Amino acid sequence: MIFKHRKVLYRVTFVLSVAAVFMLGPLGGTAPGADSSFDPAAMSDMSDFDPNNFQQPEGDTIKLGYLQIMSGAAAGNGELFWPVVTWVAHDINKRGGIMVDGKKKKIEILKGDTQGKPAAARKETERLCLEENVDLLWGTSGSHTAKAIADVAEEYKVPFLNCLSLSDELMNEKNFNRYTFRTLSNTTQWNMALSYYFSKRPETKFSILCQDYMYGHAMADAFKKYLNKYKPEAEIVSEDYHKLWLKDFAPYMTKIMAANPDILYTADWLPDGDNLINQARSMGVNLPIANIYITNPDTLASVGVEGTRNMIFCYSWMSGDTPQTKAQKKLMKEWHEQWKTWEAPYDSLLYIWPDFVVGQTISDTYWLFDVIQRTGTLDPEKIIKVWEDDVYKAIQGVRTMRAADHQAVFDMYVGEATYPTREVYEGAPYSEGYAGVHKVIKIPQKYCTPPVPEGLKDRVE
Amino acid sequence: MIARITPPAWTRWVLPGIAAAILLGYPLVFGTVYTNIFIHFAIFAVFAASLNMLVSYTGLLSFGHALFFGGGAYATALALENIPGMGLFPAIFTGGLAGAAFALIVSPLLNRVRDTAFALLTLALGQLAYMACIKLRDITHGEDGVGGFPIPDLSIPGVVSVSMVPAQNFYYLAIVILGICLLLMWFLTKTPFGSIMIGIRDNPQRVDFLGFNIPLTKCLIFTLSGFFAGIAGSVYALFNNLVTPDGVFHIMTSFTPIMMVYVGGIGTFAGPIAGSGLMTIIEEIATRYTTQLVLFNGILLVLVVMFFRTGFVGLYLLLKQKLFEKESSR
Amino acid sequence: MTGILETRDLCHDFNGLKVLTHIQFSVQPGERHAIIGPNGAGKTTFFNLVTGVYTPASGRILFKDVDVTKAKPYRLTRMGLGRSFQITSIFQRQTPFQNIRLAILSKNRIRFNLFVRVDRMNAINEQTNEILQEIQLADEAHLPTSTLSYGKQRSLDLGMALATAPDLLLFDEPTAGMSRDESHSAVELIRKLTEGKTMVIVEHDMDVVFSLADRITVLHRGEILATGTPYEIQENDAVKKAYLGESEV
Amino acid sequence: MDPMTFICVTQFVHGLAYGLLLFLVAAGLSMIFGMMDILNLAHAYIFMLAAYLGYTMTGLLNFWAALLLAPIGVALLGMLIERFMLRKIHPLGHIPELVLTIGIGLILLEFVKWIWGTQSLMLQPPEILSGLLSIGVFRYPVYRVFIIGFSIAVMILMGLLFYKTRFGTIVRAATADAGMVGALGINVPLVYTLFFGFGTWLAGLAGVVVAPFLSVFPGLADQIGFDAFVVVVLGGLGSMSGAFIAAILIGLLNSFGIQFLPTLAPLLTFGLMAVVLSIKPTGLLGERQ
Repeated sequence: MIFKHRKVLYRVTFVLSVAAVFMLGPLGGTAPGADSSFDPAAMSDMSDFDPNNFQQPEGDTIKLGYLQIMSGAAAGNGELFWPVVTWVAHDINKRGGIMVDGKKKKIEILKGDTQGKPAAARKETERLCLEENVDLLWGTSGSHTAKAIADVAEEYKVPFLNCLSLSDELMNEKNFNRYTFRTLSNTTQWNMALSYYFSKRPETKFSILCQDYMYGHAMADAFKKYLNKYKPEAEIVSEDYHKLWLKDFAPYMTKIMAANPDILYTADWLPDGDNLINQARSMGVNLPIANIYITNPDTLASVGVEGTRNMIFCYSWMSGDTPQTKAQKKLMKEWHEQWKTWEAPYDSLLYIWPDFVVGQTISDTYWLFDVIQRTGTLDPEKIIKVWEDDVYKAIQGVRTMRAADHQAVFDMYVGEATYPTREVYEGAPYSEGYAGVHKVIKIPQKYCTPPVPEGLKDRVE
Repeated sequence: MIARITPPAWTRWVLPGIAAAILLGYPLVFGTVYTNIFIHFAIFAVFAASLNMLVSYTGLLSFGHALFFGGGAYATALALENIPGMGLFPAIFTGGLAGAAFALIVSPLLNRVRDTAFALLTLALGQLAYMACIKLRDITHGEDGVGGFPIPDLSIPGVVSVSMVPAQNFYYLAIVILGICLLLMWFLTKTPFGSIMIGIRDNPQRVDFLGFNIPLTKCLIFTLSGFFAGIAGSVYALFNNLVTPDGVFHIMTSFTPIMMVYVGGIGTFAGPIAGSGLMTIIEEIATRYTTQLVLFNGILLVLVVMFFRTGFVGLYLLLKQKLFEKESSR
Repeated sequence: MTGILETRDLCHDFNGLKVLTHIQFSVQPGERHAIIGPNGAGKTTFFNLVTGVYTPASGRILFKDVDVTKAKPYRLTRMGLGRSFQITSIFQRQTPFQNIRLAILSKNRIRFNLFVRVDRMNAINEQTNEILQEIQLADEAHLPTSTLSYGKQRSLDLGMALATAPDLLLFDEPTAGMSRDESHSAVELIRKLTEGKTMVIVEHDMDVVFSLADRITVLHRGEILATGTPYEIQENDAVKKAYLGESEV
Repeated sequence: MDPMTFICVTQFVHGLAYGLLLFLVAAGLSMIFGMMDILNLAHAYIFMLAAYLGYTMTGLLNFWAALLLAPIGVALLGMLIERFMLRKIHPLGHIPELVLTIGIGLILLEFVKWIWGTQSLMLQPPEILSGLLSIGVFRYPVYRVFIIGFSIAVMILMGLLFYKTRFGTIVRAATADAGMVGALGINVPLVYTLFFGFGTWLAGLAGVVVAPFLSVFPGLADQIGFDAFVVVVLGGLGSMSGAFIAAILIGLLNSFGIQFLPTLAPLLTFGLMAVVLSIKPTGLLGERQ
């Protein structure tokens, strides 16, 4: 509904924008100060959505290139976000599409298999841009593959929504390009939020266990830096880096236990994160584990209530019993209802809620199309103009796209896992058999906004 | 005796001429995507041919050829990143030298083993390079790799300067460099040194008794093979403007040329080139229409080993022979 | 008196099992020397020590007055030692021409030439053809070696040893596994090819030994039993005992 | 007990448990290579298949049934591979074998993805094997104790099979001289097939034992496969006792490395391998070149 009324460029005049804010604000749409917002009321009836059977629209469409790892051992990445992009596309298509260049167009999704390798990512992106003429790019897991995609995006001037790679370097002076927008919290945001959170907690002794490569070290360094800033009295009692795909965590656990910390910090992703918590708990290490990626409900359910109790999660999107917006509640409930009808592979616990990364990417994808809607054209230069400095009231929280470095900034959330969680969604327990996030604290944007890289400060005045 | 009519000399140039014309016109006809696919094919053809020097001509199966390929790729990328004003050809040559240097360094160790032990030792060395590349974050930028380095123009001072960023321009550079590499490797097999290589493959003991220093000879073979693999890696680095451990040092980077050599036809010079072409086509079809690239590769390998041991080139020769026989029987 | 090849106190054992003990052996230039002895006497081990396949447990080997005790086979070959093998050792997948050419390359000290096509090296190819003529394989020069008869393959093995123009030739049972006729022509060939050359031959077949050698050493249980002219050896009691006596006991 | 002693004892047990687990994974690989001269690059994928089978069977029946049945399942698969593929190409030398087994591995990878999906699956040990065992001041996970005991039991079983049974005698004789054994009227190809089945059965055991220890996902083969090769190479190609020593060494080096040389720990295994291979290219106890 809200989309319908905005055929004209939003920010043509200040008056018009103020008028729109006042007109649509009460309808649950745009918050004061935001350029646009997600409208839960506009969401289509999703009862006919099936990620296994996405209906591609025909004719003249908006083409979105979905770039992910779809073959080989890491193909799970490509599978995980397919319901995300198709969900948003299905919703918008059911509403009739988006008015661009004077024509209502529906969203078509074209897959590109990055194989998790930069060379393949580059080739696939090139193919999508040149042969399929995609209008937008969406991706991807792995900062190095995201870099390859960003390069091609720049070359062929196709806007690229990077909602999955978090390396700070990806958007620094050297690697920045105008066509890439990052909506995922970067290394600094994440660790600022966690550090700020710990400054409000009594614990002072921390152990760090991260993966021994660039990402693990970058995360740990940022954590140490900001912990020192927000909580100078905190002490790092042990700091270790284990090799990727470690088999046996026991030696590290013995070491950590000897150091006797209050909190164990890890940035491990799968499968290391899963193995870390599982083996730690089986060895009787019951420390609170502050983490980023050990959020897979499958894993948590397998570790069980006792094991997951007092884990600490940090994300830019979090459900549990956070005070939630209407939009968030509606999305959570709607998705969960639909999930019950999905078939393999989407019937697994992994997809039970659109939480953490799933929620965040859904929200970011909606943002992308909201920007397109408001731009009213697929001209990349105009899209960039609208998106830069855009303030969007997303499904959860307000997100601002910094014009200088195309990094989205927003509030972060840190939550502690407890059990049982209060019933949030009528008739559907949020977590069953494991401790879900609870006691969620919002970390205001000002405490978790990274500085704009020096060289990019003057880019936009 | 009946005087044979010798065809005029120019006819010898018909086929190479047609081939050259196709190569020259290719990017104009097929556009950027297929141009880049061709460059990818050419890079791996040279990489596989450099491995073939060991597999088919010296009888050694290397499972760690990514060591040389990656060494070349990283050398070029790091040189361009850190040395201002580095020229195009010096950068590529640096890659080749790095590949050769890596090979020279490991050759004393490799010289001590043969056969399966050789395969496993090279596997371990390749894996060590992968780990070291991730571990030496300060130099290699870890898993993010070295990217965004300046691609120098192809310039002859005062005469011409061409940007190598457009796919078409890069295509011609790549084709020339990779073509020269293939020619050199082919020529190598025709030299006395090439005969000695084949001798080592078939009967090392006899070669020793003929007065050839096998360890030293193998050292040179490794070095040459490393050099060409390094050049391939170097062109790969320029082509992608990004080298990462997963891209160049990963174990699959070592397996891919083995598959190419085998699928194309082991024991022949054309094998790896045909293999690279075939596997590039399969990858293209598989990723375009399915997400089953790995399955396709697996099935291809099993089929080739079980039913077409001579590979693509062998199959071609067989067909040619069959056709020829039919003709002569008529 | 120094021979072209000399061994001094040469001993060898395999994991403690003594194979050769204190071998004092010497070949003079121009001599045609045969080593005979029953199976297990240590003849092949002796060859392998002399040609650098094994390094002796103790003792020294001198070739042209140079200590080559620890020298590798290729080094000995370069110094002028040629060897043929008991089990034919040739390049089966190549043509006889290519086989011999490799030896000719070595003779011409062409080891690391990466710059010239080998087919265009006319001098090399001519020399190769000469050798092929000599060993009577000119007609089969470009056929796959694996299709040749056993006798011809033996000739090729011999030809490769000859092609490096050695000063001393070692033949390890050159007629092993041959029929009577083949053996006869092989002996003729060897006689012709080694005219005026120094050679050491290990052989079972006494006819071959007596028709080729002018001096004979008898090895028995790792020791030298006797050395002398064929006539002396035939008359030697110890040798008789070793060969005949034992079978009677 | 002073803390350092406590830590050292604990790390020693960790190293032992991990080393024995590695041995269990590598045993079949080493054995098949030693007796049949086949380097089975699909070994790790067969191991992964068994882990998945173990996961499913534990859900359907229980862990013990899985431990019994899943290895038999993969052993049958192994025997089919040997009978209809490897046997045909064995005379052609090593390269086709290596290429073939890579191909089989890739197909198995896609197979498990097709059946079980791409997500990681996690299994808890059965009730009796979960929890902690207390001995004095030491508290140690029961499942890790089980891994130690089980691996040792398997090793003893293998020893008995090779040195006390007729099958073992035949296999050892066939390794020395297959032609001779064949001449004695023994069906050598059948012995090889059974033997290959036995090797894959061991991979199967390892797979089921690993399932409650590591999350089961399509990358499991890559995760553990390379370590198995390190064990085999380091121990000496084809030497069982070498593989055993190498596995324990790697396990201990791993846990003590993590404790005392943390920054180098991930490279220690390679360091050990480089040193051993430079001194003795055939590995610790290997003789075969």
